[in-house]
Amino acid sequence: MTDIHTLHILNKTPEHPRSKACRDALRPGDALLLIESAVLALAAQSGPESDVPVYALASDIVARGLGQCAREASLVDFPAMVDLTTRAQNVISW
Amino acid sequence: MTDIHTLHILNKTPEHPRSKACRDALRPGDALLLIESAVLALAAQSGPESDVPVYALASDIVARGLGQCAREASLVDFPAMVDLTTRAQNVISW
Amino acid sequence: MAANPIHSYTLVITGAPYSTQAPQTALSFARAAIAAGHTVDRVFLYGDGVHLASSLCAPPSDETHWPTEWSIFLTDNGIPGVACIASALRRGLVNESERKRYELSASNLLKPFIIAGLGEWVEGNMASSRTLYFHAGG
Amino acid sequence: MAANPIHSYTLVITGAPYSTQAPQTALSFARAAIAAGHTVDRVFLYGDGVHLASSLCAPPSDETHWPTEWSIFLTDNGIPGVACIASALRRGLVNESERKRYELSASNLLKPFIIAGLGEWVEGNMASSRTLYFHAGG
Amino acid sequence: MGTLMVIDQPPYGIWAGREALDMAFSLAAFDQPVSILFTGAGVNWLRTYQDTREINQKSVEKNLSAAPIFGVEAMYACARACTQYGLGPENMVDGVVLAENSSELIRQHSHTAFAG
Amino acid sequence: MGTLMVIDQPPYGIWAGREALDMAFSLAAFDQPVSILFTGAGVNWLRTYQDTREINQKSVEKNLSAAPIFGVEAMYACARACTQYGLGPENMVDGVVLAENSSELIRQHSHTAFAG
Repeated sequence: MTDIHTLHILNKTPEHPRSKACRDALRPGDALLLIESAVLALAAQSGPESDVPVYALASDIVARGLGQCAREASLVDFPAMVDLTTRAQNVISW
Repeated sequence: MTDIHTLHILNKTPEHPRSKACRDALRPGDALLLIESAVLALAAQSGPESDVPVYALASDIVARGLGQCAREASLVDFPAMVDLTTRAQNVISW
Repeated sequence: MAANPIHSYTLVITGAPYSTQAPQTALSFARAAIAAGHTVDRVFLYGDGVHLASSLCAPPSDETHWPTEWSIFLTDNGIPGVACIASALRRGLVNESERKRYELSASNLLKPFIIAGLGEWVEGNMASSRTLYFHAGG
Repeated sequence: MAANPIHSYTLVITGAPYSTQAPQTALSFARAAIAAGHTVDRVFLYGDGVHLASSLCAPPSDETHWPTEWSIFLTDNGIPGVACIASALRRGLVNESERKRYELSASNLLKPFIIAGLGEWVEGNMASSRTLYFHAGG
Repeated sequence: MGTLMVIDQPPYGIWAGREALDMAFSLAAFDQPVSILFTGAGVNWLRTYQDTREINQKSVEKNLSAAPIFGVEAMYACARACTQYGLGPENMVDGVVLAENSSELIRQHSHTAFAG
Repeated sequence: MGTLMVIDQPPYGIWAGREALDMAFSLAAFDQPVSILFTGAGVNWLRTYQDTREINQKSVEKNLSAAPIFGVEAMYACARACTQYGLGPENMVDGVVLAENSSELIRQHSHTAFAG
């Protein structure tokens, strides 16, 4: 059932040094979940082009007025976030 | 007596976004004082080449084992830091 | 969802309420995990996260009271909430026995939180199938 | 140094002890300012900085007790220490009158700190010749 | 030329930006000249259609719209940061002045302060 | 392959790196396999001749030297970050392994954790 190798949960803005480290760590088979301030990456020019599936917490997107920018990510609610953590072999909170 | 226009006090690592904003804000007549984590800039490759005088808190440098790297800055103690703030027309804590 | 195996979680919160979003994200996650039939073995507060266990927060009445929300959730679901003792003592969060030991004027640990060592985190790591961290953003 | 004009300072601390170096840098600065003949009009704690005014911190005995150090310094020099009321109430720092108003179990404000509004910061800005901020690093 | 409060922290994920707004409003309430500069991730405070109900925080969008009424002299947004975050007239709250050179703006104020 | 504690915060200016070390030592004390990766500004924890008396904090240099004795399996330092901060064999505490590829290291561990 663990079809995701590592689920990377990122909660920091694209400017934060740890965001870059997170992007560097993505590998085929992984997934990226943007929460809190990290959803701002969807509005940023240097958006999250990535070879892995990108998810983003809908509540954080709506709070920041980013509904229209969210095309590059699959929006998830908390039940779906829980589901993602069960599907991943490892979870890293950046 | 205010021979410094703006004294910029920086306490963040070179990776921190605010460090770059601080560097961008430096103008002739200003001075830069590195304290706390900002003294690590003296060890970094992309060191603080700058057109303005650079000062650094000696206690923070010694704590971080950076005694040998400190050639690019004038080391100051707290009395000298106080003196710098009196010589500046404006002080910005980044 | 029913086909999924049941998981057990240890949740670690290192961000303080009213400084970071960590406690609120963690609470929404914990509620969803329970609702999906999973278990939360324990919640471990570390670093600035220990402030979530303060009994003395008084936010404006139109803002969510995160310590109270967490307290109710933990109590209703019988989940242990543990504040790291080293983080807590440095940051001014004490229970009755620490109050006496350090001769302090009061205690301020919110029920049902308890104060214990990092061993609780290590044990959670081993016992739970997933350990999740909720850090300060920024 | 004697030729320098005398300055008055308002110091604003926004970083918490045992999370940031801000309170310790600010204290060394304040001591040096006083030693040089300047005055410190007041110290204003804002945001996470309010934790410096907790009476319940119990760091290990071989670590500096920053709230106590600050308390002694303020008292010895007759300097007002003010914690912002909005920051303090959210973060679980209350005096006796707030304890009563919000029906809390205890108060934890360290002497000689008082709790007051942002007006104290505004007034400091106007009255002092220099306002300095001590933020979280990182 | 008064105080420039600088907000470079993103909205809602951390509290420091909100507390910087409170500082600006407080200066204005005491009739002190104050402007606000949004820069870096902080420009995201200025986006329209913020709906914070599901994260259980108060939206600041209305506060920002009311800033001139409360006596805040100007709200500036770093033009480069707006470009970076895809903010333009169509999705930004009213009354914001784009600042092509934030450093120059800082230089024009006698006090510059961050909230954390 | 056990837990990898990642320390990317600078020493002494903020507490999170110190608290990450405590987490690593705690895992080791309970006989759990743990290694530490220093990266970004965190590599500066590894510099020799740290003298923290004047900032009134405890130095961690001795703790780090004792890490193998306490059961920490390995201490890695991101090679790129070491270059960036001018750290080499001549000014780094003993027993550190340079990691050319931090991401690969993360992949080799079953748990990766930050302290904050």
